[in-house]
Amino acid sequence: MRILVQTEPFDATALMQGFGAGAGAVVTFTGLVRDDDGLVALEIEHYPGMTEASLTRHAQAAAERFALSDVLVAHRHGRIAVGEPIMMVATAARHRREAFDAADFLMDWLKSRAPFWKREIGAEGPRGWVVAKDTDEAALDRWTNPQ
Amino acid sequence: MRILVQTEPFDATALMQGFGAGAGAVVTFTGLVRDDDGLVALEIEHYPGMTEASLTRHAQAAAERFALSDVLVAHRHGRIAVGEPIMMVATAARHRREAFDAADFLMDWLKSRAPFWKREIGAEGPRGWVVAKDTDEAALDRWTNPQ
Amino acid sequence: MTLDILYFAWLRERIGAPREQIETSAATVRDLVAELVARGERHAAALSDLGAVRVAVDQVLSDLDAPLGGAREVAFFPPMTGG
Amino acid sequence: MTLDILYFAWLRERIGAPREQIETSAATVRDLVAELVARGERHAAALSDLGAVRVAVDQVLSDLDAPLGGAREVAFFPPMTGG
Repeated sequence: MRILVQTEPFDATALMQGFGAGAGAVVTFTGLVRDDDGLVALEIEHYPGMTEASLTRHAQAAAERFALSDVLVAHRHGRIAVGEPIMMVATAARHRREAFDAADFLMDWLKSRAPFWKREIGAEGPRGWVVAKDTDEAALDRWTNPQ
Repeated sequence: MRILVQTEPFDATALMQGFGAGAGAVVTFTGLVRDDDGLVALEIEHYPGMTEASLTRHAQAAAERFALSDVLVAHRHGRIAVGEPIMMVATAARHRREAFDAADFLMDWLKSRAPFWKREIGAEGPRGWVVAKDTDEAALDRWTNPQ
Repeated sequence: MTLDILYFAWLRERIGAPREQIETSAATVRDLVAELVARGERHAAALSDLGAVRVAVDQVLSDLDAPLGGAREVAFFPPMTGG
Repeated sequence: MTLDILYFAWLRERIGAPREQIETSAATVRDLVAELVARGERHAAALSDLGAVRVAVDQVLSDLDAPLGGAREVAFFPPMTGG
């Protein structure tokens, strides 16, 4: 298991080196800053200490729930320019269903339970804080209230 | 869109270079040969011509259905040693749900509709052909018969 | 008409060849199968359990009732196991 | 007891500081919020809409009724928007 919280860009290739050795299925998710409405960058604030502890706890929970052989979460904070990766999740399992579901679950959890807050930066300067979406909350509910 | 069908190992890093530029979400799935029951390698046979045509058609279908900005499918054939990647799917979209679902859909389709057949190779030599699983058929049905 | 018939995986092994060319006037895949089965033991054995056989006509997945008018290539193979 | 109070994102901006240390005998988060609101306009404004505020006690997500006995650090922040 590997948890990275950093301001620097991460090197996905280096991170994935040897990841999932022995597994049958590896899924990665990468979130990037989209070029929306003239956005120049995102600025991400986080809660040092709580961030690392909660990412570790939830990566472990995902590993147990989905029988993962490996899991990785990397998340940046600070200023991140349009086009750059913000975060990455990787999961390794014997079969594809578990690898997909674990990555999906970790993303839903990260979106609304990990202590990160985003602010948009335009050419004119900082804009407002990004407001949490109800759909993110609903997405997380899927994992506790299966239909 | 990029479709690769080849015997050589593929370089995931090189393939992913520039993939999904402008997207907010990139998902990759990699399938690897598992070290099951003393397996040494898989041998994959395919239907040259039909393979490329059907992979292209279904990558296009996934791109339309899930509004992908980019999609990649790479699949090897011939002999593939334990631990090596067999195939890879990558999807890029604005949001994570579409990128996840498109990769998931393409994998379900690949497992039971792309013209590939696998044979297991043990230390003692070739074993039998891998039998198609009912669960793979059921997985594909999810996309035509939503619950 | 002249048809290229292709076989893959264990169907190829049972037939003993990856492809053959035949002259046929079969109207459907089902008619073609009947002609092939009549060719001898290997063909009969390979095509005995049609529930375990998939077919593509001109590289498009098809079924036993598919018409063969204008077709150039018919392939028989087991259910696919890719990915 | 002595508590470190942390603020993030727009709560930090409205309070005007990322953290402060206070002496309190508040039994629950709700009691603590009442004490903080009484400190002045900035605190009152930042904590006026508790539906839009999340809380962590000793770095674990919590709620207004959580007891503070033994706690060392309480953080207030908006709903998270990570990933």
